[in-house]
Amino acid sequence: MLAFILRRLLQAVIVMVAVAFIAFLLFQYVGDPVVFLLGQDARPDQIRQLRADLGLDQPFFVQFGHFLVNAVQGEFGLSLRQGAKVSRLLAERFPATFELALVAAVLALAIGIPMGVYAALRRGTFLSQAFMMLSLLGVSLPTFLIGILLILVFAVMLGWFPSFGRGETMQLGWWTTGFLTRDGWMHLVLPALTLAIFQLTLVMRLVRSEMLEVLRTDYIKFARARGLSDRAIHFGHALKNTLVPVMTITGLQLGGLIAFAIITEQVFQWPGMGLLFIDAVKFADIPIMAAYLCLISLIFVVINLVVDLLYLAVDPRLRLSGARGH
Amino acid sequence: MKRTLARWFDSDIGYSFRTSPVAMVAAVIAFGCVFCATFANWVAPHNPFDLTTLVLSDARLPPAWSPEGSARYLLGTDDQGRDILSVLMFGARISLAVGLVSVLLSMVVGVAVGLLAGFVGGWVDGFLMRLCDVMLSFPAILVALLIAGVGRALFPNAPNTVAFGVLILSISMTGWVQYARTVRGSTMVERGKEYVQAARVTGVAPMRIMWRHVLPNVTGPVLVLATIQVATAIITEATLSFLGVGVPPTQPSLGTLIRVGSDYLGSGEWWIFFFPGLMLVLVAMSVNLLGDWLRDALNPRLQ
Amino acid sequence: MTGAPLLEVRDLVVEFPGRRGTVRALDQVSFSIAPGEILGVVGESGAGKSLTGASIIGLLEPPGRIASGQVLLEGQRIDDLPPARMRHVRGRKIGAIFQDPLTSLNPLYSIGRQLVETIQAHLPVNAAEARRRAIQLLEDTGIPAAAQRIDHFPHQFSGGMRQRVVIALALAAEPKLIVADEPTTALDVSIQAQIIQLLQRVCRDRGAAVMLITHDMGVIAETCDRVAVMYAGRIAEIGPVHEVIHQPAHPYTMGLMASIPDMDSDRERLAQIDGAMPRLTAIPPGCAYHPRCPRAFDRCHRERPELLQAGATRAACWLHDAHGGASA
Amino acid sequence: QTVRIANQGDALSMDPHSLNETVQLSVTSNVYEGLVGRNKDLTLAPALATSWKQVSPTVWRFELRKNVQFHDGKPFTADDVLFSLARTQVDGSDMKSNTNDIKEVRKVNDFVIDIETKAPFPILPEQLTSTYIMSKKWCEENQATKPVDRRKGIENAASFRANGTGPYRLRERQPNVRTTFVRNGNYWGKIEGNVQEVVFTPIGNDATRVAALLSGEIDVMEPVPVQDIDRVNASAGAKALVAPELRTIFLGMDQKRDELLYSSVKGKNPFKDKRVRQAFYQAIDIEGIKKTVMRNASLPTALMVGPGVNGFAQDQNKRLPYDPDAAKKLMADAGYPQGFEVTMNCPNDRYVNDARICQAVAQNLSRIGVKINLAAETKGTYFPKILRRDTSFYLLGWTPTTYDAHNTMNAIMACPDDKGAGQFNLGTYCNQEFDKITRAVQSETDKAKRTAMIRQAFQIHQDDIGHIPLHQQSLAWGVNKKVTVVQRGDNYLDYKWITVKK
Amino acid sequence: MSDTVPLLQVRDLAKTFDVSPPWLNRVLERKPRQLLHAVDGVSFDIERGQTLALVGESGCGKSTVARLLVGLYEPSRGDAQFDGMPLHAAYRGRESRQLRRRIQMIFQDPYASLNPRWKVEDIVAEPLREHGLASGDALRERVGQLLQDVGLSPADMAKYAHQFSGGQRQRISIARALATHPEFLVADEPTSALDVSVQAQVLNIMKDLQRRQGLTYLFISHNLAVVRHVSDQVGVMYLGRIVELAGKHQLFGDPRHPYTRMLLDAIPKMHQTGRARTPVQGEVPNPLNPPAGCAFNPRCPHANDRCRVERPALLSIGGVRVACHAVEEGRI
Ligand SMILES: Nc1ncnc2c1ncn2[C@@H]1O[C@H](COP(=O)(O)OP(=O)(O)OP(=O)(O)O)[C@@H](O)[C@H]1O
Ligand SMILES: Nc1ncnc2c1ncn2[C@@H]1O[C@H](COP(=O)(O)OP(=O)(O)OP(=O)(O)O)[C@@H](O)[C@H]1O
Ligand SMILES: [Mg+2]
Ligand SMILES: [Mg+2]
Repeated sequence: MLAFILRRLLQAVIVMVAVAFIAFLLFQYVGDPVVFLLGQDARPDQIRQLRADLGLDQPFFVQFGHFLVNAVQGEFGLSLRQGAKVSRLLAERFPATFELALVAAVLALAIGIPMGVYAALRRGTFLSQAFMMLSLLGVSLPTFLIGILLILVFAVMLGWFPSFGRGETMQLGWWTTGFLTRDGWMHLVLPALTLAIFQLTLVMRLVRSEMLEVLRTDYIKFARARGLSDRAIHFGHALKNTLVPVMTITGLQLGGLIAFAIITEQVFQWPGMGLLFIDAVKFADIPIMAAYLCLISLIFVVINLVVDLLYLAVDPRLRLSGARGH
Repeated sequence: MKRTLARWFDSDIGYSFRTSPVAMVAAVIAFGCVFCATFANWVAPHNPFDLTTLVLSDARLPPAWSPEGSARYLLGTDDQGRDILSVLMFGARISLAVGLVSVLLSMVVGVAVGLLAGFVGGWVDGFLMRLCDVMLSFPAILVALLIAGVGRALFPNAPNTVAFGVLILSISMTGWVQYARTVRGSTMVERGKEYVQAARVTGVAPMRIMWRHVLPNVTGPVLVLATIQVATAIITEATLSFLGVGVPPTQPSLGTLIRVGSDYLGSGEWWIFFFPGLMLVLVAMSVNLLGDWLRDALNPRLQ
Repeated sequence: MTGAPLLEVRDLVVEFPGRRGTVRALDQVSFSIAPGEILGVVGESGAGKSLTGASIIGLLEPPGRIASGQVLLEGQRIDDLPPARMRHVRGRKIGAIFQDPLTSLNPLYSIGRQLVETIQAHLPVNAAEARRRAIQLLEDTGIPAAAQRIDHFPHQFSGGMRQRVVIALALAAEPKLIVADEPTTALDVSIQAQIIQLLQRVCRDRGAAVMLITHDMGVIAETCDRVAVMYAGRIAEIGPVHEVIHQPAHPYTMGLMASIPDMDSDRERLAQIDGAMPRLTAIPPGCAYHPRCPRAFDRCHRERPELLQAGATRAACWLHDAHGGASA
Repeated sequence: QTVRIANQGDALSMDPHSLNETVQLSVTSNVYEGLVGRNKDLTLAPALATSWKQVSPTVWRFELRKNVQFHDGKPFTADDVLFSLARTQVDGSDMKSNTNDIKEVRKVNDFVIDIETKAPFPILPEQLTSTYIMSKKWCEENQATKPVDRRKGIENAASFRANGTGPYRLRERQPNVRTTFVRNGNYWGKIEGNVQEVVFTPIGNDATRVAALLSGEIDVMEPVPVQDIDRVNASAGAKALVAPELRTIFLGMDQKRDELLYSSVKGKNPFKDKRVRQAFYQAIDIEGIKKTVMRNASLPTALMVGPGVNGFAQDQNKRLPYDPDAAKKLMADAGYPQGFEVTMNCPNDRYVNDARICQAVAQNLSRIGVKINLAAETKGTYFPKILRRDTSFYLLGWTPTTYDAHNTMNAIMACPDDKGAGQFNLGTYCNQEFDKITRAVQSETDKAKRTAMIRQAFQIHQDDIGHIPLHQQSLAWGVNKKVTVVQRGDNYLDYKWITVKK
Repeated sequence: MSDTVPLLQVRDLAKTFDVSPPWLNRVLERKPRQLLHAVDGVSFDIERGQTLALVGESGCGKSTVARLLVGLYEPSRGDAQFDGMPLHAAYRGRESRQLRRRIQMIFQDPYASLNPRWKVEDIVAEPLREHGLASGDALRERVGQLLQDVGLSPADMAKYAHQFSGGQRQRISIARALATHPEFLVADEPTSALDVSVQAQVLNIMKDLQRRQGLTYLFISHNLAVVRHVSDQVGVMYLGRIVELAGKHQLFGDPRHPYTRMLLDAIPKMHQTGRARTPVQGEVPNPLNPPAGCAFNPRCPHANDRCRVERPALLSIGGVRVACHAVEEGRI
């Protein structure tokens, strides 16, 4: 088991280094920070000087080495545009995105799983058909469309919820939270909903199809043959087995939530990392983009690690044999 | 042709198709969209990509049935005076083309990688799957943004059409992973089957086995994935257009149209937004439905 | 066998509505099992053995359905029970064992949990008592150190052990009837005999009747009291095991018996039945076996034979029709 | 009273010297002040200097205001001015161009300074309006003596905190989320408005910003997308303030290369032919663009500067008539009866409806056979590209920061040289006579003579059709009806002039 | 017949699988490298036109032997001579194609061994195409002929595998195996997935073919009754080794090795209804951790101390080759 965790960690490190490399590689080619820093009226010698100062004249791998060493320390330099430490900018923005993604994830799971279970167990009923149709709509509607429509209806026409921003936040150390005020929650509703809808439908469809698979297995049939109650079969046996594969996929999806937040944040002016990233892309703010990418993959890796550990907790087959599952 | 069609209609899939009204409706819608898109040049009342035919003063006319509407423009016009109905067809053509081509591309790459990983195994498999992990940690939108950015930076002078290439590439970049994983899984299963061993005993070369034996047997899940991904790709393209890294504005896709339209949502010109949105949802939904149906139809356990 | 039958199946018809009309997978199957009796069911793959078992425990997979006929347990109809009531029959009155012990157990729960759960679903006992019983059951089925192994998970057992656990589970609520659907096919040759013996022993000890579905005539021969031979969804012959094996009355049974390689005699060629069992969608009129039957005559093409008394057994064959039989 | 303000973007830093950009300067102008300020009508107003005069052609003397305190209570003196002007010249400062012409700053006494320019420089006071004064002591105490230098990777207190002399002090700063200001009780001047607290929020998405205004979540916002002006005006609680901006939008053409980079014409450059440029000019239906694209929120122009800029002359502001037929003929005369194909570069998020203008232009030009390949892209990639002069046909907008025509002439219209002239003359329009006048205007101190020279230069440029001016776009601010603001033509928002009705 | 050289001579053939946990686990959990001796030194001969059957419990290495012989695995040790040439060198060398033509295999599962996407015609023709033995009309004709040989009709060519019953499918795979006119056929449990009635059909065909074409079989099964029916020689395998190798009549008439006896006892006797047989006692040992000495000793009623330490060699005793101390010592 230790070996299992270690191996996952090792893989995580490899993934991270690869991501860092890609990030670094890509940003070598996006825009030219020198032009941006010096403005348009730079003379060639100034440009050369700045290149030297920034270390942009060094061999590729030396640059990458520096990048890695700094990245490990969370150090991505200063934002080219904002002149502030990237790590601080991200740290400021992280709570907003995290809280948004968290609420969206909880929404997606808390609504998606029961809906999926229902749709699987009551296949063919009107309600489950309706769920399926809705879920289709959910995957067919682009997120930004949902966001715009929600604002139009609930903020402008009905005036129930605010249309932008995080509202009042409280400071807990370096963490700002909107969870402690009513205003914060009100502001969270529309963006979280927007972000959750797509994931929700995915979770629902996934749970449904996995559940249907599990319901066809021999051990469910055998459980029926033993005369267990439907409750015990569906929620004791089937659901737990369903959740094993669902876990992996939702894990991946949750990582995706953070990235999908780009669009939601854009629409709702949610002061999170996604908004920062989009701005950074517009202005070729390389350090921010690099740091964002690395952070995203770190989150992804962490989530995956957690999912793996959950696996260990849920599936006894992995616990003892440790190594490869079957 | 007629016979193969008849045979298809008679086959299991054909049967499950005939008995699924949802699939039929979806197919009709999808086919309608594809038809209008493909033959937009002939079907559409105007050619919105031909700037000479546009009349700026006709901009933002409401649909024909409203009082200010003009009969010339059934669904009204957009902010450049383009006929919405025509631009829908042309836009759908771009969206569909981007969707189809990018799915095709990711399919080819993904299937090749998946086959290789599944069939060869060992460190090749390990390496390719780690690669997939890396790709997975970049969500599609993100990669698309990056590639779009890089593409523009690398080829700043490329003609407009390169934007399509960039879009397609960026959507494919994340798309292939799913194929690779699915195909790898199926390949590992197929590889162990006795018919593959029989071919090996006969002395058939591994590549040939992969190509002739294994590949046809993993097409089912690939097909299902593909349909669903077409929808995803169309939506991704729309989202990218929304974020401002889509196709050129003179040749708008559905996504570009929606983004443009959303600017006018508040000012009462709802039709600029509504019809493209409806079309996008219709296309995505019908393709999704087809994919769902195909998944069930190809699942032997559900037959 | 005298006395009221424990299980009685009357004219059972199972249908699958399908694309080319409805498939009749079981056609007028009737038999009964007395308390404590072991009935073997043999027949070619696809003959409908498993379906019969599944209909009895009410676990036909949709869209399969019982189209007509009755299943009676201790004189009560159980085929039309509402699901909630049927649940109390399953496990409590009828236990089931499936072919593959590997997939019959939920991999995520310890066997103890699965046993306790089953016991508590049917018997009014507390958790401690249920666990005690569970350990007892495992011991009865020959699992060494049951008290320790009860908290192990299925994957920690070997195939034979798992099948023992499955048997323990089937017996957990002391059912009167066990439906065992190919309980040993997935197991090793040398374990097979152990499992069959175990099944035989525990059922005898507890007075449970068994419906044993298998391909293995040898197992049937040494275990069963009576045997039913199925062909294309119908019972071809049913009767005491010795008679069915040694004086089969139905040509199909004869062919079947003859095609089994014999340990004691040397033959260059095995007797074989030419052709294949018809698909359920294309069952010929009359006797389903007539296209392959060397002794078929006119009537076999036209009329479907009932089960007719043929010596000690009953066979669905016109050869045994007292009136107007053939000259054969 | 609290007023909530929303803008498309945020001030990127609170450091007044770190970025030469309207939003940042507008926001920081409420905290910091320059020597010279502006009145509501954009005329010069005394600020930290009470008076100034040219003591010699190259020397200006500024009398400084006494009894002024920075927000932290420290008194304001000549040392602060010397320090601040020097600070604009160091690495990391983006305001170098404003003080480039200064040769030396001398302290005469604590409240008098002399500024010597490298050459006669008549518009120095104008040039100094957005060069804000910081406290020398405060900067030293906070290690902020230089604007943050991105190369060193060290942050700077001045980016997040502010200590100026202005009417409002910075209370809280969350970049891109919210910045709050409170009224400065010790302000030396009068604060006309009644606002106690200002909450500034950036909202990037147009629709969201409008929605927030309409739902009453914000009081003032900028800009209102032109298509939403009517809706804002129609709403119960808000109205749109529309006024012409100083920015002029125009088209530029590559007139230097012998063959265009992106065109179907090979071996020659059609834009070198004035007839082609004129044909383009006359093919553009500027009124149509005004009506449909700009929804009337624009002012078609024939000049490269707009009203309010020194040098603008209304009688000179006459466009060539829109005349597609004449244009066609001109094209035919020039040898392109069938037109040709050319790529047009265009930003899509910089100016009001920029990409749409380009599309409309493309549409217009298609009437005379010119096929435009439109490359519309985000400003982040657009500007680097056209600044490399990697374009054949482009759209640009320009606001003379000094409110003086010379700025535009020098940056946009003069032939590029290595001293910074023609830096944004991306199509390299060159006319030696024009250049000569431009150089003369720079150091001409006589007002009337100077105006005449500008007029002459503009005439030359108009005759050459060096660029195709389109229009001045309008500023459109959305404000709650309870709020009155002063809308400056340069798009600055002064909190001190905001009044909120109870 | 017996004075000619046997077609196949297997000498000390062995196959070891490395089933160690990954390196990291080994290091952390201090687990040693684990080797699984699936086949551990097996020797036998098969004469032309004869059938050797291998029997034994699941996992004893029967299939591994088969796969070694058809070249799906490389042997870890030992080799086989096929018609005088060293088999594995040949598989690697230039004779490989030739060899693959002469040696073919019939698989256990008739459902998995035919590619579901291919028509029967293509399935049967594949070896012919691969070896360039026929093309065009000749190919079709040959395929038709092959199908006829196995009791199917040439009209079946256009069908897909799923349109056939299990027995018919197994015939198709036999037809495929026969396509190249092989001399040696390895049949790995060819009927264990089939019903008795269908099994009879398949076994009959195999026998007929052997008679007509002089085929040599290696027949693998765990069903002793079937083995008795088809084979000439029988090898009993236990945990990777052959424990007894004898002519069929000898083996069934007078089994020497205790394991063989146990297996024979375990066969249900059709003709003694209602009589319990004596099942083999004990569990199958873990092949990863085989018992020391004679692998069978934990289940053997005759085991003594020697059996627990010393591994018995396969010795000729009374015309039979047996690996058992007890037999050698005359205890049984
Ligand atoms: N869902 C279904 N739809 C249609 N036909 C079915 C379905 N399930 C089973 N059948 C048919 O019912 C028949 C009887 O199946 P059953 O499983 O009872 O056979 P069996 O005798 O148990 O065979 P085996 O020995 O292979 O287990 C089969 O021919 C099968 O084709
Ligand atoms: N590729 C492999 N890698 C690792 N171990 C293997 C491999 N193939 C077979 N084994 C192991 O080798 C041993 C012998 O396997 P083999 O398949 O030859 O047995 P068998 O006698 O054919 O059994 P069965 O009757 O179940 O087919 C088994 O313990 C098996 O687990
Ligand atoms: Mg069955
Ligand atoms: Mg095997």
